[in-house]
Amino acid sequence: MNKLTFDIAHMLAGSLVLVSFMQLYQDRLSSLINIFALHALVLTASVAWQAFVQHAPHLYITATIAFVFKAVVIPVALRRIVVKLGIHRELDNVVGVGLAMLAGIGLVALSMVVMLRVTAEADPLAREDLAFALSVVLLGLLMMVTRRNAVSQVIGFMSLENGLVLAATGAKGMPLVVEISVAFSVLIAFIVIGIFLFRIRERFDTVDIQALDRFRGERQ
Amino acid sequence: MALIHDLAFQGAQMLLVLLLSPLLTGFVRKVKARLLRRQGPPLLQPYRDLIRLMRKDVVLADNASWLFRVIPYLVFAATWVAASLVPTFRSGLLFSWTADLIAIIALIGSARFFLALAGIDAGTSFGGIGTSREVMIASLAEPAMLMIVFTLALIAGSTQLSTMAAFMNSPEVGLRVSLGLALIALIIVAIAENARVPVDNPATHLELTMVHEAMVLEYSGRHLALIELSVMLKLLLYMSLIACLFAPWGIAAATATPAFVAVGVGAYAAKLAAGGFLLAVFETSIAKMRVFRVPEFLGAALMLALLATLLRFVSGSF
Amino acid sequence: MVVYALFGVLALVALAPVAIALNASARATALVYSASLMITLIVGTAALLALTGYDGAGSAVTLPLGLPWLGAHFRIDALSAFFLAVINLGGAAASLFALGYGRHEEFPGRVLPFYPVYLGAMNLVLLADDAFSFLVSWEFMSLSSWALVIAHHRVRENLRAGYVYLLMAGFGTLALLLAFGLLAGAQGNYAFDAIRAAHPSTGLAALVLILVLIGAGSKAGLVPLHAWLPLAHPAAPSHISALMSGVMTKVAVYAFVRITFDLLGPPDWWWSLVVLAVGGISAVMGVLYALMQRDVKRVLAYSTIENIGIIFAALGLALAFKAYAMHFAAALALTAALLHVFNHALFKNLLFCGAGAVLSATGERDLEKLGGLIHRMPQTAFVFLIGCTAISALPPLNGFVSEWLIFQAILLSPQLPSWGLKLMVPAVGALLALSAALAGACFVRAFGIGFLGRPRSDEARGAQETDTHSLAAMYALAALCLIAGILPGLFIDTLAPVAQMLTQGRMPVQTGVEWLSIVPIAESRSSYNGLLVFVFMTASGMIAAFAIHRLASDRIRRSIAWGCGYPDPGPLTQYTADSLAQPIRRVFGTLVFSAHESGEMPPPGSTAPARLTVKMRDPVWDTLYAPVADFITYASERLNVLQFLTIRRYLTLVFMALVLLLLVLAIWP
Amino acid sequence: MTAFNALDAVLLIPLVAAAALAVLPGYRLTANLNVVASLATFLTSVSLFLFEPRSGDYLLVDDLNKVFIVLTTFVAFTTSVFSASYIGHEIEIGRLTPRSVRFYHAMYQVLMFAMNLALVANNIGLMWVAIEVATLTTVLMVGIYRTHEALEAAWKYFILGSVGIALALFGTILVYMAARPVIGEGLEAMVWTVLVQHAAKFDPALLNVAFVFLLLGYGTKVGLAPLHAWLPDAHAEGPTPISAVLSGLLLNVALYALLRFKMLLALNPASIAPGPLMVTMGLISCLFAAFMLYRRRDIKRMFAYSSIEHMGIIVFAFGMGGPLANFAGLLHMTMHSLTKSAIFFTVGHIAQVKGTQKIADLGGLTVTHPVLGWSLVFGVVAIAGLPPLGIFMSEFLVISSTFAREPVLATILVFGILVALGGLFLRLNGIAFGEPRGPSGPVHASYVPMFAHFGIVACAGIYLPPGLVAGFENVAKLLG
Repeated sequence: MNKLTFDIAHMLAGSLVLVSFMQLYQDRLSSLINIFALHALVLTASVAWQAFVQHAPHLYITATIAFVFKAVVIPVALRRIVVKLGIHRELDNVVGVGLAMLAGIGLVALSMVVMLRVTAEADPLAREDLAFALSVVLLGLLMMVTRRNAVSQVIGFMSLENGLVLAATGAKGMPLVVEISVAFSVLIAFIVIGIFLFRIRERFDTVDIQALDRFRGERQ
Repeated sequence: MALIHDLAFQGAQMLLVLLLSPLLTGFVRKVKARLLRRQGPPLLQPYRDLIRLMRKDVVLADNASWLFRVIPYLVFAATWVAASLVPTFRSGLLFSWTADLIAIIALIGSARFFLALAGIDAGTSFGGIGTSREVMIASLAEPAMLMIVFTLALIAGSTQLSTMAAFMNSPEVGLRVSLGLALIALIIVAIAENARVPVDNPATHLELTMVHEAMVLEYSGRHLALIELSVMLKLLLYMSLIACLFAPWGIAAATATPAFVAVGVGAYAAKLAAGGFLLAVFETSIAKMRVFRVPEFLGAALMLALLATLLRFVSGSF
Repeated sequence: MVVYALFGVLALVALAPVAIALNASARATALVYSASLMITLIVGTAALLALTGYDGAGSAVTLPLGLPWLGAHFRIDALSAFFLAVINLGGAAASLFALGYGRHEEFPGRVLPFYPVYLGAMNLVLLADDAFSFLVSWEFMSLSSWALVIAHHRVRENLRAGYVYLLMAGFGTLALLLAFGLLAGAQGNYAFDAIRAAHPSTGLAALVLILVLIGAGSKAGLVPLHAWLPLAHPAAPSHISALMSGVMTKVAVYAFVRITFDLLGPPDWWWSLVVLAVGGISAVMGVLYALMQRDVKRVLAYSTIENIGIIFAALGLALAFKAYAMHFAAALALTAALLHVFNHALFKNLLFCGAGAVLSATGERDLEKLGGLIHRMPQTAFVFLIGCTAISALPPLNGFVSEWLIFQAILLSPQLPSWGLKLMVPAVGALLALSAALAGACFVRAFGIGFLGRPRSDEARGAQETDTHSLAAMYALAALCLIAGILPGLFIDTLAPVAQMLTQGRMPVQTGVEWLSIVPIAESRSSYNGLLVFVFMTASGMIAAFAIHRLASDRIRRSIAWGCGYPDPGPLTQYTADSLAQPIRRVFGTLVFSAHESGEMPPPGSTAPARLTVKMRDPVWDTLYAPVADFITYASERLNVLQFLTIRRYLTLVFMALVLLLLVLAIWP
Repeated sequence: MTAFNALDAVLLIPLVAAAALAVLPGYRLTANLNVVASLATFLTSVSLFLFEPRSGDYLLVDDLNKVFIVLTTFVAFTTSVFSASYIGHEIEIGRLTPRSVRFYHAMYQVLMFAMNLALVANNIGLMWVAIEVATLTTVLMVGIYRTHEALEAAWKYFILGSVGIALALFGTILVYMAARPVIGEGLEAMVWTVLVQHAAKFDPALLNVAFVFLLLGYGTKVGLAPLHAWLPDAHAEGPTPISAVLSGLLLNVALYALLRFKMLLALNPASIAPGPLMVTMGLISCLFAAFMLYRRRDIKRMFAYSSIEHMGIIVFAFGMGGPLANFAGLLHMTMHSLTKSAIFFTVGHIAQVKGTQKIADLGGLTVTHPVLGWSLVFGVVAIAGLPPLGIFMSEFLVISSTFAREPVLATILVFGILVALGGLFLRLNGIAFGEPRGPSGPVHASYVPMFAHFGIVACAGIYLPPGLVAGFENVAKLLG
């Protein structure tokens, strides 16, 4: 294991966590979308680096998908939604940024603790990668939980998924990675379409999930 | 031969209690009257009353059912059977094993059960008042009585009256705390059961204060005579019971010679007289209670009897 | 033998589809009830034969049903044969009664299919010889009776009764299930033979006992698990009430006896303490409740609780004796208990049938609206009176015999060495004595207000005597009450194999005793002869009647009742059920039910009626059931918030769960 | 037909049928085709028992999944029969358009395909993909009525489902990571049969983390509290056949996945015991759902909560482990599938006849519609675990076998079951008995599937065929 390759992979994964943190403290939708594009870019770099390190050309496909789809198409689409709905300036944190950051730090610590218990047999690159991936996943989930707006929730979900891709590509020789990333892209497309033109817009005036609550079953 | 002999004694006992009971009632009345410085009716007045009543027409309430007409006979039969099974002057009655003390209590209970029904049958409120109070009194008196029976049965090792009387007569008994408690309880129960002052007043005819008389208010003629006779029998029964359990002196054994039997008869008469006298004295010296004081009075009996039983359970020496 | 019984059960169950197919026509009513009558009679007789000819082994069969690796075990031994006889006798009587009564049924379609199934299920409980078959039949019995309880489902109270019943039945079944779980162990040796062979440890056995007491006790109606019983028993059609009260509670007694005496191995002395206490309290509470009721069927239902209490008290005594290896005394107490089981089945069936006859004649169950029925329904009144006398434990009827035996057993108990029992037994004796006396009061009230006096409503005024089938059933039961009362020795001897099997002891043979007396221990100690008491009473009553009629007077005049000078008041001035119980309510009710009377007197000169209000609280319901119901309401209301969260909050739940689990991992050693 | 073909056919028939249904017009034709395809799949799956099929790197047939496959295809078949008449009525009253019905039928077969694939997959990745496809398909079907409530339910299902998907994937990746050092890189490290052989040597800590993610990911699909939120609404707002399929099948499929991973963990002695986690979640679900039953106003939502409760019991049973409890869990799962889907058939008929699924508007059903009313009573009796029906047997085994080992846990479970019994019957009283409410028109639907299920459930309560028992016992041993 080359020291440099390890360091670069480590650095890329670590910066993905960092970008996740950046996402956490964005309180405006438009800037959040920008940061997410950055998130996707870092992921692309990371995946590409893994493809290079592992000599796994199919991972380049994943990297391409991540770049084209997540760093370009989705942010553009989301920006259009946000502008169209006129909510690009809206603040939608449920808890304060400080609190969210604190929670995020806690989560990262948790994922480190959990992953460092993994015995030394596992290869260190993968281990570190996994800890970072877990952090990204947890931070994405935290984001989904602390945001009220559907767009930011989607972004949370996508960064969660970025964490998954990071983990999958970090797992050396894992089959089906490309398929999985495709499947997830489709999933996200569904969600975005759902918000954008499918039923949510058709039926609800705002994409704020609270508006949906009016139609929860059983409440007369 | 022995069977005929025993049968004769059993028959004698049955007749004796039947014939003696009005006399006892008459005696008590007489003593009471004398204590109040009245002349009082003659001793034989109860007999006359009964005969006169029997000859009279029965006047039935419009609503009285067939049960109302059957009940006097049932009550009389149950009381009589019970009374004839309590040893009076000679133990070892032929049919003494027919019913032990528990069964005798239950027979009296049967009589009361039917009498209480009779109180409701005519459909007046006075019968109801009697019944309702009677069942309340019974609901406390009966368990108290059963507890007394338990105590005595545990001391004597039997519920068979003959055996119990024989045991009580033996030197083994001695003075026991539990016996004393049981005696007091038994007296209280006997007073309540026989509708005597202070629980009830057999002489009253003020409807709101009476219990037993209210139940039988609608009875007349021969029915009333039977009821009255049953009441007298019951008084005799309780006196005999107390005598047989707590003063068993002089009761002739089953194998006794005629002389001993004669002594037994004499002793029995004396005991009845003493009992009647004491009852009369007690009744004249105390006032009738309010109805709702009665439960406390009877509750005391129940507690005493329960205490006696508990003592017996805990140790044989009490 | 057991195979025939199973065929009987099968035939009963097969009647259900027939009833459905016949679509509840009049023909179906006749067919179902007469077929049930025949089958129960046959099975009951067979069981009786099996009991009298019991050879110590019984007959068993294993069918490839139920739990696959276990099969369904069925067996008849002395105990189950006795209970089979009791249950089928009760079933036969109820079926005969229903041949007449069932014709008035408004919704036969909701009764006929379930009735034979219910009978079959009860039989099956007694036949079962492994835990699974037992519980299946047990709960199936509850289920079929539940369907019968809610037969008249449009009455809200019935639905509620059925609901409470089903819940309590489920509760009891689960308690029994846990008990069997303990007995069978983790390996699942569910066959009774295996359970018998494995001796559980003391602590385990104690837990089993408590669970069984809860499981069987809730079905039997022991206080404080009785709450469902007075609701459910009266709600069903009367012949079903008779079965539920008279028969199904006996199945519960069977379950208790089977497990504690047979399966659980040698008892500890303190078990009896629990059973005795519960039994004594049930006896007194049951009858006190009964005294406060107006609905005649509820009176009867509460009285069932009393009698079950008596039975359990006797069983407790038997356990105590058994624990100290006093085999003879244990046999006496057990025989007393089982005899009371039989007796109660007889008179409770009889009384419920009587109540049913009254209900179908007047449409009323409320005592305050009855009265004077003895004139319109003399025969029903007669048999009902016999039932009342029997249940009040009055000689010479059967109720007295079993209570007498119980008292005899109590008198043997000072020999018990343990101090706890020395204090408990007399206390329970006092409770039983109290309950016996109160039962007398209760049935004076039930019969007196219902049948005597003057009618309190037009319905009661227009009542008609009930039909011949119903009367035949009631007369048969009344006759049995009398026979069991005057020839108890016969029945005691029949019970000997059961006592032998469960206590390794037996009572002396009674059939050889002179004059057909019963002598439980020794003649010098105690004896009772119901036959002679009966003969003496009849003879002296007849002689008195004859003598007086011949020698004195036999004339009768009718006149208006003496009203103490007031002109003939209406029937409403009669004593009512409530007022009759008022002294007892004052004495006991203030303590037990926090009964509170408040009078409202109009001012002088006003013509407004005075009003007396009585408030009573049910202590058991208030302290035990209401809090549970409140807790469930509260908890469900609180948790219900979770139905209305936003998606984000649901995600938060997922997130929290994830973090929590990861934390667990992080601190996992 | 050779065995291998049978295995393929189980997957191919639904796939081909889905394609055909997507293009064919006319709801009668498509409905019938749907039935025929489901029947064919079912028959094929039965033939799996007759011929021992060969397992490959991607597909696998063993004792465990045979049980699941047959159950799934059977319920899918009966549901398709029910669905044929149900959907017809929905078109008549205009709740569905012919177009959406075509979509519905195609999706139905896609769902069948996905579930079958999840069950026969010999590859944890493939299994994951299949379960996700099944989830997405049902999302679309839940929202098919396009009412506010239906869309909301579908959306909720979609979002929560997606998160579940993601978590499950992470778990799957971790399992691969754990397996790779032992088995080596590549496909091999995701193949069940290989994983099981080497499970003892995997890194336990990694397996632990993996299991947590899998438990939450697939647990969301199973409907375990507190991950259950999508379940009641999805059941209540979707078409009733889908409610039946969801409760009867999809939950099972997710459970199947969970069981597979549990087996893996059980083989690795150094990893945490999966039992306690499953037991805890099972108990929480059971208790929580039991309390939730009390305040339900919608009949389908009520039975959805009852599904959560039963899933809790099943997970509890598997978590306890041991041959008896595992057997009980399998039996309970089978019986629950059959019973619950039959209840949904009944409820579907009821809702169509009465025009409402609000409990308050239903009443006296045994008077107006005796067959439906008593069927519902039967169903509730069965689902409440009363004898002599199938669920009683499994509850008997679960409780009696665990009480001796873990008295406190068993007591909690018993409490939950009792509370649930109370809740179910409280509502049943109002629906089936009392004064009749609502219209009393005739029922235009086939009772056959309902009766078939109830018949099986009734028989199973007192008699289980030895073949089935032997199969279950084998599987129970496998599950450890």
